Amino acid sequence: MKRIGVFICHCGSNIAATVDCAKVAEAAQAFPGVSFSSDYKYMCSEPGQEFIKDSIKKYDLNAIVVASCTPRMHEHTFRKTLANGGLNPYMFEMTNLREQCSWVHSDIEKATAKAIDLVRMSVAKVAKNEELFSSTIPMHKKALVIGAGIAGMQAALDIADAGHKVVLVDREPTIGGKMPMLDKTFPTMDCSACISTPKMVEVAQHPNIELMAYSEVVEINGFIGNFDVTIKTKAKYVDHAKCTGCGLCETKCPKKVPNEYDLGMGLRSCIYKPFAQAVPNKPVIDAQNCRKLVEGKCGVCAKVCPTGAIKYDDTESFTTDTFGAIVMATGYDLFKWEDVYGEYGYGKYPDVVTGLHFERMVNASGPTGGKLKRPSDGTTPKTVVFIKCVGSRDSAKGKSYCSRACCMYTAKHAHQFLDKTPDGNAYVFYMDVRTPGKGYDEFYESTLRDGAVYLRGRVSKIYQEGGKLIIKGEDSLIGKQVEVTADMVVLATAMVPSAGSRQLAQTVGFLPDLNGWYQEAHPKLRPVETPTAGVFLAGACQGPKDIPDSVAQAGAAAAKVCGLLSKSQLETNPMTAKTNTAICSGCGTCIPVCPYKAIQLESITERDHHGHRITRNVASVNNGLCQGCGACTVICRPGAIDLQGFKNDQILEEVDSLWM
Amino acid sequence: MDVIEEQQWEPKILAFCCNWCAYSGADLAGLNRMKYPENIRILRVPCSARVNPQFILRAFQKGADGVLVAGCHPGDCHYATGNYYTRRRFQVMKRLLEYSGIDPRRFQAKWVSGAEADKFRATVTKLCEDVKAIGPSRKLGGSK
Amino acid sequence: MSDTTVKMRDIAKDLLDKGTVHYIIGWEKGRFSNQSPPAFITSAAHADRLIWDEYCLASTAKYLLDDKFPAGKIGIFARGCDARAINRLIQDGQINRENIYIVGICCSGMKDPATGNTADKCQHCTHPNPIVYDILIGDPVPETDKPERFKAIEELEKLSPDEKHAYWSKQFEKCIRCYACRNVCPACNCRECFVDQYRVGWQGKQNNLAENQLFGLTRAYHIADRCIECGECARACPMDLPLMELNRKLIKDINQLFGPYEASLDTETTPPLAKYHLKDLEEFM
Amino acid sequence: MKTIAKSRINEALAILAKESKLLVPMKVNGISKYAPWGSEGTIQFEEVNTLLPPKDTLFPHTEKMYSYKIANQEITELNIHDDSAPQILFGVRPCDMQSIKCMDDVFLTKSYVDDFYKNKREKLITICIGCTKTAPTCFCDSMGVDPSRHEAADVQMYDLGDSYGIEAQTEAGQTVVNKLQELMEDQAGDPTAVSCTLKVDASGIPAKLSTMFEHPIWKEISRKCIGCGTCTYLCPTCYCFDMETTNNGNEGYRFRCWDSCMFSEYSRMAGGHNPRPSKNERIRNRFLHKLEFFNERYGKNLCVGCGRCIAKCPVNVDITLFIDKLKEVAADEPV
Repeated sequence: MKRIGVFICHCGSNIAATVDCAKVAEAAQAFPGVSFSSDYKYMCSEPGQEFIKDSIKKYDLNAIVVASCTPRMHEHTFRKTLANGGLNPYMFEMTNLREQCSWVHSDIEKATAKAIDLVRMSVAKVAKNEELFSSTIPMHKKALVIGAGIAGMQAALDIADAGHKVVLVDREPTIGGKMPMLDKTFPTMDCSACISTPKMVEVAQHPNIELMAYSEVVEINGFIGNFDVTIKTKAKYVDHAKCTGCGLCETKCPKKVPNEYDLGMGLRSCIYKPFAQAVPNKPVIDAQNCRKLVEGKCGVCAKVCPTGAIKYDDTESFTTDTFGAIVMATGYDLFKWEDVYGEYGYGKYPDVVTGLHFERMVNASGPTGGKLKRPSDGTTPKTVVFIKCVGSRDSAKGKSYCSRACCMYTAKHAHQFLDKTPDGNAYVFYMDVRTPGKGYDEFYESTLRDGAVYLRGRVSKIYQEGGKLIIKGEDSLIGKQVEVTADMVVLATAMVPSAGSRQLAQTVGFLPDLNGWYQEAHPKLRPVETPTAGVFLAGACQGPKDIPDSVAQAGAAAAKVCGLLSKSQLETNPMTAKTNTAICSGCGTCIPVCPYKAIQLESITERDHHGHRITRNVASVNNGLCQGCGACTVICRPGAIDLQGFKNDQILEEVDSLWM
Repeated sequence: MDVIEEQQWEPKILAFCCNWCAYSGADLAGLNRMKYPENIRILRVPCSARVNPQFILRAFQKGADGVLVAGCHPGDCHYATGNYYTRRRFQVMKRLLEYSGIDPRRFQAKWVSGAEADKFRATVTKLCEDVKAIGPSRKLGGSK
Repeated sequence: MSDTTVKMRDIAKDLLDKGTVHYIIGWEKGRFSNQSPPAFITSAAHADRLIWDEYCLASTAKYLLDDKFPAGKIGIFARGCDARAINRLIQDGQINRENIYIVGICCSGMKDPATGNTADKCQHCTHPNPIVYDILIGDPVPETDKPERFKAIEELEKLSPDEKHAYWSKQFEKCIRCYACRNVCPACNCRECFVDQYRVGWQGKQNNLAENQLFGLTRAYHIADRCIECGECARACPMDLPLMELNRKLIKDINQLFGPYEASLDTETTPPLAKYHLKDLEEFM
Repeated sequence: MKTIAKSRINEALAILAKESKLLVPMKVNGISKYAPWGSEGTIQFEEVNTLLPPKDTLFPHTEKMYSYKIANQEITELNIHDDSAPQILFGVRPCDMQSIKCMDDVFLTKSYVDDFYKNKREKLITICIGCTKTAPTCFCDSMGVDPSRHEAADVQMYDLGDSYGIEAQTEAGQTVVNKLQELMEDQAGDPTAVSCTLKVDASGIPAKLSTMFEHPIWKEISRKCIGCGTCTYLCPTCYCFDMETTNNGNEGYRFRCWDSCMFSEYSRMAGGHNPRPSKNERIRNRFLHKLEFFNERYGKNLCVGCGRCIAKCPVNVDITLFIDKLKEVAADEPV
């Protein structure tokens, strides 16, 4: 039997000016189950809390309702008061008389009547409250970082530096991601590889980091503190334990194929490292093209390898490990403009390239040795047109969002081009110039001073004529059609989530947003968390970002991970879903509804009414994963799965109490 | 209900508000001292997906004059996907209520973010006005 | 005796003789000529009790719930509606496909025992041929989408709120809460129905319009995206409540709101209320 | 015999309705039942028995028993509910008249008197009409009921073609008949004897059943039962009920309402144990109650042969087929 205490707070005059608190307390005295009811000036004050604790003893109360401000403010305070007063902190309900009654109404009589109703609801609910207890889950002090671009590397280094073990996984043969492909970074124009490759080495050499290149996460089970992860390492056909990275095999390999790292503009052998400073600095064999693996002939690399590291019978391998936290750092890809932009030629003009092609061309270690050459004939372009927002801010053909980095890298490209080509002409077609960032606008201004011509308008057509590209567009500032004859066109293509990131999100157990970017738990207050506890975001996987932002977010994610890993165990929120196995029929309808993959079918063995042993399935909720949203409770027709703290009978009582 | 009673009648409207958006939107309306009718009774739930359509049926059975379900905007759900289910459930439920003779204006589901104090105020004010215009609820299975 | 009856008996004998199944669920004659209730044949010697005629109205599938952990395979004669009911039970995790042997029967519809006209439940059948079976009797009957099955619902939708209220009040006043609708329904396969949970208090036990209607609407909502339109609920109702007018309303709306969907044509498709699409329609939010 | 011309029956009903609530067989809203005379619907004097039995006149589906008020956690008011008022049940069929006799046994005899029932029963006048035709499902004469009359009725009526023969059988009945004096004529008339087409041999069944509690026949006949309450709720004699409280803050009331032994929830105890866990036990209980237990306690069958359950069972569970089958099997012989 419940003995409920009701405490009506005046909150000075905040509540008392509009609600007759004494009258509410008097009305509450008559509610079923109420043993004690009183009003008080400030419930949250020290004496107010003492009053509750004293009343618990004096009137032998076992459930408490405090009617004061919003529970979002003081629910926690009063739960602690109950605990200090010897009650289970969950034998508590709070009525919001301030934000949702006194402050929004002015008629005292009506506000008081409403206050009485609201208190009645809380009393009706608390009468059905049950004691709830937190449990603890162990924390595996090891982090997994998926994706080893600049964000993933930074996060891994920060976590590792804090003294925690990290496994860093990347699906490419080398870590580093896209940053080492770039030539210079804006606005400082320092060499991109010069600042990213040392990080790669640092990662490789860090005692707390285990690097798993050429590997992919294939399965994740479990929950915060306890993620069981299966990682597949692809077949390399080279025993990296034996390989010294001497590179002899690469030079002797008879077959050359386009090099992905140079976007197909250069060639590589079939046993290869993506680029010279790759980490690990050891080759893998491209099984699709290797003659030995495809046709069974050749075997040159094995013959020349001084250490016998070539292993044609290598297979993919799987490792499993348990992690306390996961950082997603899967980065971005470039929008496939060739599929939709017919006005730019659907990719059929070789001299229409993307910004990344441009980066490789102007890079001294790139396919052209740093010389800008037209892909069509190798001549040096004199006039280059840059087009921004190709796929960005174009909801008709591309994406509705802004890709954030393009304004700056286009300015950088124009600057680089003009720097390398003193008599060159650079035209930039743009919609807006967005340069919010330290030193960014100054950089853009300097590009203008370099002579880049910015034309505000979209390009409507590109076509080829006599080895030249004709670019037709509009200069919307003067309201005239413009036509530029150029040698080369560079497109600032939109960033899109990297291939496979949606599937990976599903493996982890959360859903990306409409554009496929990983959704942060809250856009303002939890920008590096995901809806899945213990999984964090770093870099462009969350949305388009430049390098400084990616690095900053990686650091933030690492801080969150370190915070988690510094604990040896986690206390769970007891207000989670719970199955009544007597009622659960194991239909599993709740399973797909759970955003946290917290529900699984579990088989139980019991005796049926006739005494026969039967084994049947019931839904089982993982308290570590469940966040207490209650979506499952509604899909469950018989209410076999219910949300503690917001149970069906509690809510029904609240509803009923309004019409007594 | 006789004429005098009907004149004095004040509707009672139940609003299920999700803790993270609509409930905090209502709190913000309070912080801003916005005024709205006293007829609203807010019931806090963690997520709009916790609101079982049976609760709505129950409220109408007991005599609710109006019911509101308010949660985060799609895409903003604290629990990532809850309100997508809410959206499906209550579109179906609203049509069923209408089909069984409950004036559809009596039931609303709205997205109200934690920042949209004014949308909260406007929503409940409008619902209250609508319900007042329709008159006292005919309980589910009952008479007016 | 119809060809189908002969084949049914032969197949049943064969299955029971060979021990493929340890019993088989079909139909037999009742006391009156317009009754062909379900029958459970446990040995080949009794197979000749089986009958196929125009009064085999009752569903066979729901009986599978009585024997969720069978000692051997259960044989079952299944028409289109029974086959969908079987899928329903499989998808809801209640029975195991491996435990049943389905003898499909292509069905051209049953008669109402009282009037001799086509039974209501068969009039709007969209899947007379079983969609899942191990062996099939008869030639497939032509199938159509029967969009006219929503006609009655459209007519009701046109009524004013007061008229709708009056219509449904008149219906639910009759309800005696015998729960025949629930007990014949293959989508009602909970271990414990919400109406029986007095401690939670979903549903009052009084027989009055409010409680009856609460029950009717809740049940309709519970099976909203899982109803296979077998029409058993309306057939079983001793008070002739037009229950399919509730179920079809929900089916119609779900189809309209979330795209065409017919429940239990397979056992994998997630029912529409257990999933969502980011770009779902928002009628009023 | 005293008679009233069928053409003047409405005048008779008008007289009866003056002082009492008058219930007559009618089809209301598509359902035939006993409804207050004057309700919207069609009167059905010429038909067989109604779909809904008259049992709710004495034993309502939901019946408020007492209401209470609480203040300061104590009961301050307790009101026993009594809404009994004079009622006339007109045109009740012999089978249903027999069911009232059965319910009288339950609620008024063997040292237990149920006041709620008693108050209503004492104010009830029964006017029975003999059947002149039967439905295919009627088998009352196999259960010891004479389809043409019932001796327990206050007034017995006979359908004589153009008129109704009327005989008062009790004092209360005589008072009612007296009120109709001016409408009555004296006329020679012989009530037609009628006999049910459906026959079962119920002789010796109670004794045989008493040895058959563990007989495999139960499993066989119960298999097709779907466990709904149709048979019990349409049955004129099923009198099981549940008691519940409806709380509304500081006031509430206790009510009883029909319950069905066919529901699995019916026999489930607190804690989950169910002594009748499957339909096998539940069907057995129902049939044994109808044909054995009630006989042992009250000396008559609790089945009156009205045939409603046979007509409406969604899967044709048929008590007459069961009785036939019972004849075929030996008490200790497995089927």
